[in-house]
Amino acid sequence: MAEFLIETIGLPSWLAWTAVAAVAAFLILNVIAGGALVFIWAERKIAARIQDRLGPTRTGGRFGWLQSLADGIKLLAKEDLMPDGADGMLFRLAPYVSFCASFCAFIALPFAFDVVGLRLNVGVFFVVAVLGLEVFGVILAGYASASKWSLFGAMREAAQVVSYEVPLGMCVVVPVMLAGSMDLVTIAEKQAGWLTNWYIFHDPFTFVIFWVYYTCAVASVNRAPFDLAEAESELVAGFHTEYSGLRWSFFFMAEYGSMFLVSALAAVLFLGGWNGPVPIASLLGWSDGSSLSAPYAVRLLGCANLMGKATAGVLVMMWIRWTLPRLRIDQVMTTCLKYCTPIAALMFAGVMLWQLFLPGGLVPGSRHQAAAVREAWLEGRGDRVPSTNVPLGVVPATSRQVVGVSQ
Amino acid sequence: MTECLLAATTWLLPFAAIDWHGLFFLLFAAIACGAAIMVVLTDNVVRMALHLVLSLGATAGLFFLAGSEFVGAMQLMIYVGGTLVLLVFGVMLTAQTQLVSLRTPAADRVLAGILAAALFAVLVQSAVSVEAWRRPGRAEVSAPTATPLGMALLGVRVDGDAAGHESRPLSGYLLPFEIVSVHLLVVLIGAAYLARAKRRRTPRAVELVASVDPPPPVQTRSEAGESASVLVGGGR
Amino acid sequence: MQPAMNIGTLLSGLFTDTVGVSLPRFRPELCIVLTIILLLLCRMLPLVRRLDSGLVAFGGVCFAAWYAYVDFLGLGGLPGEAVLGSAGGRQEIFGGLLVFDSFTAFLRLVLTGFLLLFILLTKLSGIPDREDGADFYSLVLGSSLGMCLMASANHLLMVFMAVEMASVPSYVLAGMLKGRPASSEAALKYAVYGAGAAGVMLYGISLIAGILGTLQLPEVSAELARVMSAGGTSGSTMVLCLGGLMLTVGLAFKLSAVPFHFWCPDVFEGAAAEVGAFLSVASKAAAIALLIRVAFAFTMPTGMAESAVAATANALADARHFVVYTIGLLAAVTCTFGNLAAYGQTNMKRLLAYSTIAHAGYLMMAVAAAIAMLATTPAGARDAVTAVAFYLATYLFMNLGAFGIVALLRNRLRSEEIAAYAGLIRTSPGVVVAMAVVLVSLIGLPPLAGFVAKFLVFSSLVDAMMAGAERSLMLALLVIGGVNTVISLFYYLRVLKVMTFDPLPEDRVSEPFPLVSFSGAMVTGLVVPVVILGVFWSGLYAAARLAGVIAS
Amino acid sequence: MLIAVGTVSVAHYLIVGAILFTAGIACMAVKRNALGVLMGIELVLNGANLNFVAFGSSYLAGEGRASLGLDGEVMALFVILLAAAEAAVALAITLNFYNNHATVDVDRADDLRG
Repeated sequence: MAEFLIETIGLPSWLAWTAVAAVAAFLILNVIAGGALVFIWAERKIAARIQDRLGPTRTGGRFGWLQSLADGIKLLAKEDLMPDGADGMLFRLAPYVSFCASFCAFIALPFAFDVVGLRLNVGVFFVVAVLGLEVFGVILAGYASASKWSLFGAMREAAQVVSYEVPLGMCVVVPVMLAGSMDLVTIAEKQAGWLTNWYIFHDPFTFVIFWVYYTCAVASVNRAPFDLAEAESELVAGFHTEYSGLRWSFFFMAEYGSMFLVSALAAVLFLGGWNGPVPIASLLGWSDGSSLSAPYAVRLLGCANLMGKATAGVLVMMWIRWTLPRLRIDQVMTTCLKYCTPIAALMFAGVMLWQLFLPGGLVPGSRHQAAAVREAWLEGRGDRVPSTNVPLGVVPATSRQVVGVSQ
Repeated sequence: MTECLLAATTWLLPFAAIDWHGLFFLLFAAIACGAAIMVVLTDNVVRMALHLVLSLGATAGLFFLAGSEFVGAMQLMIYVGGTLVLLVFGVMLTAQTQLVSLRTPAADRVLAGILAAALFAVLVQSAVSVEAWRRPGRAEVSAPTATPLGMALLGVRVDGDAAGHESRPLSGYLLPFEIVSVHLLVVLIGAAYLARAKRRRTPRAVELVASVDPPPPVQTRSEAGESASVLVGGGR
Repeated sequence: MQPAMNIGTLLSGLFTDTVGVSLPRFRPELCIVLTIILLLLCRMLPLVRRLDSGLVAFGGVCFAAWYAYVDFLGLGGLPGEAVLGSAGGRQEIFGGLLVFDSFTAFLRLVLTGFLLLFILLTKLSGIPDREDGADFYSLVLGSSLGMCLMASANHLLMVFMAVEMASVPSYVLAGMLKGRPASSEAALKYAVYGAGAAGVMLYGISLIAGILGTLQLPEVSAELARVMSAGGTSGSTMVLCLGGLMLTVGLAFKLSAVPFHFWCPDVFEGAAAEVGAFLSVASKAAAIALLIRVAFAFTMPTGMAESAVAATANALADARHFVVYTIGLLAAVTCTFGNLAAYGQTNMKRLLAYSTIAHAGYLMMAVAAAIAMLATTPAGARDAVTAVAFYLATYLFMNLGAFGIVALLRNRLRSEEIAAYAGLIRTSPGVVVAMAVVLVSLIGLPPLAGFVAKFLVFSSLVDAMMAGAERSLMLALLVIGGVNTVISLFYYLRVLKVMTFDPLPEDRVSEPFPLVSFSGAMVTGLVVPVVILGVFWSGLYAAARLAGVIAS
Repeated sequence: MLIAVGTVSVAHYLIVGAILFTAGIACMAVKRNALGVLMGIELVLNGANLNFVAFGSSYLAGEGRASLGLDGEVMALFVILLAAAEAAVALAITLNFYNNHATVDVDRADDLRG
């Protein structure tokens, strides 16, 4: 897009980059905020149906479509309270920390080929790492509220998130190993084709590890049954007990943003990313197999694909939330340390052995192997061209030269 | 028309040739340094932790800018997301009202400030005095990938041309990669041992030695701020 | 490098190198690693849970010591003169990260031998029991693993990593008695100061690595020579000096050399006496070995053509001067301070802590002498390294003996104060004799092992003086060393005086400590070598000479 | 003061590293809270890490300059790991100290003195 602006319209490159950045930021922000609106409504409806009620019915027609919007207006108008003993700066800062972490992680998330804010060669780890920072918002909120409920909630959260990062990291490494790259775009590309190319169906171990990943993901975004940090029956509302109004809604948006993010990550890592179960685009001849030449329609289709998968993931989380009882903190830790981590480790070893002895899989197909990718790197010194969708922060030399020319 | 537009924007905005790399470097460096200094100046330990998070997060940004994306991501994941959460956890476990803000005596601060300024002056002087380090970077580099790093950790070096000297084979890092896991295991055992609450049923012989045990701890400290910090003046 | 870049060939090359060359040279360490894992497995599996962890650890270390011994024997004619090539059968393993040579082998032998005795001692004195034996021994073994790496580090990454691996478990060991305030305070001080020193050292390493462009220790001398002969701009010299000094801070901390010694007495007093023994013997031996490795890397040309050696050696003259003076001054100050401060001590562990500091000073004198003679008289340098190696071996028995007696007496007297030892000769004369032997050997009086060790150190100083290397500094060190030996006489003898001449306190609650018991046998086993090595020292000397080959 | 195009050099990184290092040392010196001292240590290690990354960076490497290449990155990586281990132990020790003394004030660690 930036090239388009520079070459066709003739904008100076810095302006083009800024424009692209602004558009990308705007889009991501909309995904989070708009997504949150939709998801909150969906959650209410789902909860109601599971509990055999109707849920919102009045605002905006029969299904209460506009309920979330009305809630949002209410929150905006609500008085913003701060407890007396609170640490003012930290109290105000905490929601933004949470929200920013969730938002930043979206930067590296590919929605389709080339539809990615920042293509990093360590995208997987970037997303997981930045998502892990969200916990700081919670901790700060818990501490700054000067309320024991908040503090308890925050401490539980800290313990839980740090623990669950271990099995989560192990699960994430498996697709990385299969694809031979930590680049999310590459990982998703490797799963192009039919349904069977998705990593979840790569072998039995990946199938198991997908569910481990999903469990850990639910835990790491603090959703029920792992929502110890805000267990309302014990801790009032946990870390956000003292928050109200817009600040509270920032926490809420961060939560829904993270839910969407881990689901989208699951989709990219295990469920084929933006590739549908049937390679429609290549069957119809819209793209000749290489993603670069695909028209924008294909990318749009990819976006829809990925969003659909991610939304399905979020809906399952809601389903779980309203079906399962909450775990105790010791059960949460047991799940992590005694079940998830060993299972993830075993499955990791299993996938490794599978790759070693059955590299083509049971069904011979055109699977990419990590070794092949590395070999390509060794021979060609880099199997990919420097990313064209260059980020703002990390400007490789190519674009630095562009900048230099425009001087 | 586009020419006019271009000319107009260039005229309106004199920083047209803005250097994003330099700008982001400045931004991250400012955050890293500012937050680091705030860590020193703040008395409240929770705010110190926040500033530390900012500082180390910005350092991760600097790693990204230097092309070490993997190290940057690891810094975010392990350091900021793991180590610092642990530290904050410790802060909260010990966060009693009188311990949150332990003020340092002013004399210590002044002394430490002078020493730190001197140290900083020496370090900066040495950093800028080496001519080779002041030269700007190469313009032409390939996009970074984590492959050579991964191969190096496996014990195979594939990046021979980067280091410049070919006199001897570069070392692979298989051994430290493996041995550090043993270290982490041992350390984990040690930390778990110390954190385990279980009191022993029978005291060991060594625990009956009374002579070195001090009187029971005092809960409050009213005379806070009298004695010099143990690291500045009280080192014995 | 470009052709045949194929994963298969690369990996198979790695496999041959690692399995065929490196791992056989790494067997003692591997044994230690396996023992750690075995200790934890034993605790986990219900069938073997009753197995005593001390036994497991002892068995594992037996294997490690055996392999260390075999490796050492494999170096060449042990009793007689070595038939090694130059540089002590030097062999770089794991792609140049570690180095295996006679010095490594000797240090490993010392460390594993120490571990064997140490595990026996801890079983007898009852520091770890069934509840936390596995914790204790895995920490000890993990720390020892780091020390073995310190002795064989050949890469600045390994230098830092080995120091961390040796230190971090020791912090926990210092706080092993977790219910006791003094112990947790000791651990806190050790951890805080240690981590700080490690951080400063890392910064120094980064500066050095940055200016030299390498992390490999053997390359350091060549690069240093290049930098210095290229005019040595003031900037790069300044960075090198800064980096060197910061690196010294880290090493000096591990050695408890004087400006960075303050942790030592506190930690020794707060921690259990057994842990004190571990820190004072094993940690010190490894630290000295690392000092020798690092200091040699900066001053001695390694692995170059014969023609380049002389030129490099000349170019490094300034660096050598700097290193010798730094180490020499540190040694002098450390030695004097340690001996003077030991005077006022009333606690036996504190006294031994200051004695440890003082002995680090003697050891560093020998290192300074070795480096001073490196370029001019390799034979003298070899003698100096031999002195260090010999000193370390005898120090093992002397200091482990002293700390062991303190630990075993503590179990009976319920105290570690010197005053509590009053009149001990009346109830348990055997142990007083043992203590006397150990302390006199620590002073360095004939006919005990300590005398031979100290004599070798001083003679290497004389050698250096004769060879005209840093003559004035060596003379000063010799004088300081002599004076210090005299000073140390008094405080060691004061302990003996309390034990023998002071009256038995009325309220003494203690059973006697006869030498005919397991504990007594342990003490005897530690003390007898001190006597024997004082008389029949030629075997150990030959072994130490083999270790000293690295300097020639 | 804007840095002009492509002029970020190793020295810039070194200066930032020096600031982190100095701040860390100062933090270790003045803080009375044991956790504050630990934070100082983290800053020191990060200062060093910044140096390593700068020395190893291919972006910053100029012609004819000794560069650490990949070694710098690997070093930084291991330092992060080791720092995590160290922090875990230091934290456990601090909490143990707190259990025994009911304070994290390092000035109160004065029972042992000779």
